[in-house]
Amino acid sequence: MIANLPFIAVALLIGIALATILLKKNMIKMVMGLAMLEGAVNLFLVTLGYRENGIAPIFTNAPEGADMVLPTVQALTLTNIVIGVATTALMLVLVMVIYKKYGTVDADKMRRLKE
Amino acid sequence: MIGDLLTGYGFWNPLVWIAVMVTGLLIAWLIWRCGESDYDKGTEQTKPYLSGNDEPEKGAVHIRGGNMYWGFTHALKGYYDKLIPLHSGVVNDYLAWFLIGVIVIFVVVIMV
Amino acid sequence: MTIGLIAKTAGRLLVPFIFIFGFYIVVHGHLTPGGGFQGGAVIATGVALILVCYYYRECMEKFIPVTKFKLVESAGLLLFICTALAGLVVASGFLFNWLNATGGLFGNAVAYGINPGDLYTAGIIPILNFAIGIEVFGALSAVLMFMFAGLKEPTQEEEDAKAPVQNMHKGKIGGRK
Amino acid sequence: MNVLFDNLPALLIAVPLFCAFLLPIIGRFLPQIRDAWIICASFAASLIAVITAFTVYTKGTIVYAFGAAAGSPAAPIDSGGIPFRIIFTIDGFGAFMLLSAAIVSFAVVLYLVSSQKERSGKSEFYALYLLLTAGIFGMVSTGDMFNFFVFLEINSLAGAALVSYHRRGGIAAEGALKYLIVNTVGGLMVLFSIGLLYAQYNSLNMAVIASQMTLSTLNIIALVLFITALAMKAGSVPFHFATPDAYSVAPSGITAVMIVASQAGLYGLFRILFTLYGDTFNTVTLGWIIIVLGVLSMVIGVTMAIPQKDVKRLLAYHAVSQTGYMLLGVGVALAVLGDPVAMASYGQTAMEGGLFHIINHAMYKGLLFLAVGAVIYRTGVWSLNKMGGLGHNMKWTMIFFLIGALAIAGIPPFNGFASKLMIYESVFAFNPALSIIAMVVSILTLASFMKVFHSMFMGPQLPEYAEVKEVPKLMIAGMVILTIFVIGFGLFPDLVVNNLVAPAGDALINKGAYITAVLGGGL
Repeated sequence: MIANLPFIAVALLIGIALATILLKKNMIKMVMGLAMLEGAVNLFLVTLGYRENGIAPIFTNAPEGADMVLPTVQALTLTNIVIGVATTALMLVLVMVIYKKYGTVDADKMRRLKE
Repeated sequence: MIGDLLTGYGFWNPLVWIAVMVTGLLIAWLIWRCGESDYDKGTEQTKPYLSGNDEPEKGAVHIRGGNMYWGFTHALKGYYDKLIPLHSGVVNDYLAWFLIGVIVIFVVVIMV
Repeated sequence: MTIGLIAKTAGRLLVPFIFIFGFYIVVHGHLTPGGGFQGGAVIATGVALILVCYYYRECMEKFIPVTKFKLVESAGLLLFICTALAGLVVASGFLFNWLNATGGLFGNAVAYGINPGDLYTAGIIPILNFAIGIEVFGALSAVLMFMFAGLKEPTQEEEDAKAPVQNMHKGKIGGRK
Repeated sequence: MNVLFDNLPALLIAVPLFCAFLLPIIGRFLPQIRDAWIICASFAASLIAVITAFTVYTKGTIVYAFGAAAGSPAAPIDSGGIPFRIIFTIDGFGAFMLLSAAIVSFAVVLYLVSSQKERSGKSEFYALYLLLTAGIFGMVSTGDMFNFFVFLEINSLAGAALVSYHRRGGIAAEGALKYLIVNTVGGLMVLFSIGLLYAQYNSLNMAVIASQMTLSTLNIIALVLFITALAMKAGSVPFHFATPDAYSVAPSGITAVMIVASQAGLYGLFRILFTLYGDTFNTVTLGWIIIVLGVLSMVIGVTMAIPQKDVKRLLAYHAVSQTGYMLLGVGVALAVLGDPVAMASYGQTAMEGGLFHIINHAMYKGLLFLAVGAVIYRTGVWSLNKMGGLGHNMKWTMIFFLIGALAIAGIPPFNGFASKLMIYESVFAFNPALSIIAMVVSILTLASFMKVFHSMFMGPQLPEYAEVKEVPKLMIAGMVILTIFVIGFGLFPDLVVNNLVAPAGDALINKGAYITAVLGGGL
């Protein structure tokens, strides 16, 4: 049960994030929802690498025969964080441009492209 | 032979097709050549005849893009009235369609 | 209304420490948790601190203009890709660790067992960390500066014109919007 | 020299990246050589891609491990046989996609250099363009799941940034934001599924996962997320909504490359369906899901295109509609994957038709976008209601547009006809109703392009466009390259199908060959 807690947290986070993305009309809040979704996926990846009584996977700190947590997923998470920074920055800049031109960040009013 | 594309039922050869088309055009041109020319430039013949009315300005006779296929969209009005509002331009709706797609495909894969 | 003198001075004082901490994280990237991205992000927070303490206009005049950051970013990326391509030229493999355990630059062999770690190991990995650190520092700073450029802030003339009024109602005229 | 040939897959990514990173510095200190630099860079990238594809076609699948000497296997000797290295696996299908991306990206660069001459911020624009190219190349050649995700995100980010480059009163930013949000959610779902696969197989290597794939609930969830997210990237109905928004506001040359970028999503979809999952699942169900997506895309795409008034939006809906043909062809092949008799009699043809349509679509839709972009470049008008009589002044553009329009409508002897014929005939054997729908959609496409051609180029010369001139020579050159391929593929479809498309189809169908190429029979 206790080992499954992170996965429950991942499910909750994904649910909250999707609800934010689907229900919030404020674009800034939607970007927040996306960042939350990214966090949920990151948590999921890190949890996959957890091993019982594992130590941090640092070569010069490793005693003989000790279990390590998986470093691959941590690398994946780090990469995803970097990508997430770029995505979030670009989205915020686009929202800023739209706010300057349209005077609104509301998704319902941001629809000059439709049909 | 070069150009033979087998499609499972027969074949398609664009080179043969072009040869046939060129021959056909050549024959048509020969037949046209045999005719008698009665078209004289610079006479009344060349002017457009619109039931005796004056010819309108050049820019006014062009049919603009928005006027074409009016009948088609009008005939399918019920379909278009449902379809066009779906493309609402609201991002939340786009993502809602994504979620609906995930759920529907998941149900289909599980059920079948 | 500008940011007060105390905040400005404190910001200026803190920035070198933030830079040094970020640099530490970059340098020790191959030994301890951290690395290029994290260190570069820490250094960029120093830039963010300056941006918060001063106006964007002042930053452009007194510190580095934003175009320089773009060059910094480009330089970091070039260092990365050149190191990777050097592996191809020297040892016939893209991103090949051709400096590892050769005795050259960062070329000491890694010792087995528990040890505090030697900074001068791991071949091209510290170089790549440096490259990423430079790149992230430049890119994040440029992003922050462009975002601050979009803020509405008073020009120098408005500032001067408002100055006498400001003295009359101290702290009542709105801050930055 | 040998070093270069040994490291072709690495250069595929390294050269565009290196040139892109050097661009801001060149733009700052030597702005006069920037245009020459970008043309050379794009030519080098395309040349490497073509050489790589040629090597794959002649010598078989390339497996390239990063961070090791060239030619090393995916599994290091001291790893106990676990292939943890990041690898590129380029087989027939990847080489096929590389070819199409290489041709389009080089033709578009010639066009862009001329059409962007008066614009500002060119260094970053071209740097992003090269990044987008690198993203496409990476997506179609990687053999590692996580690498695929990274290139997918590079693709989406660079694409969105390029879409928003010319602001046009904010609507470009709006289109880019929608495109980016939708693609970010899709990308995160792909990463989530990759996590699900990694949790079970402890590997990110596609071949390892493919060799151990079983029918478990987690795999089904991952598969569903993969299908929806990558179909969204490819712009299939009902996930297509952001596609027309982004395509209609992007600079015209960029839209032509965005077509290839979305097809890289299609590549991922087919790769995952055939190679990763293959016959593990009930392929009939999966095939029908793809077929239904394809038919919906065809019908809704073309019916939405007919009433459009913005010419680029109209073309964007046609892109959605044409994606449907590819999904239909490959979906039929997937549905009969488990039936060798049906596979031999029509499944193979359906697969080849669908794949042939991918490269054809990249060529003629790229050509159409470039021609329409040329008209917009000279007139500054997007609405079909305001255009007319441009054929008098822009004869070359008119000819190129006509060729593209005939090709997309499936009129012989252009390339669209060849691939559509293969799809019609093979799908007719599978299910006649689907084939008839495909033909009706083709007729509607022709009708829609009649409208565009008439309202743009036909009619008397309008007074407001009396001063309009033909576009510069470099823009024409970009269109000429694509036209050569449209006509060439149309005239010699058998050579293309036998030499380029058939190996791609075989690579998809033959899952075992992919696994053997990477793992060498081990594991």
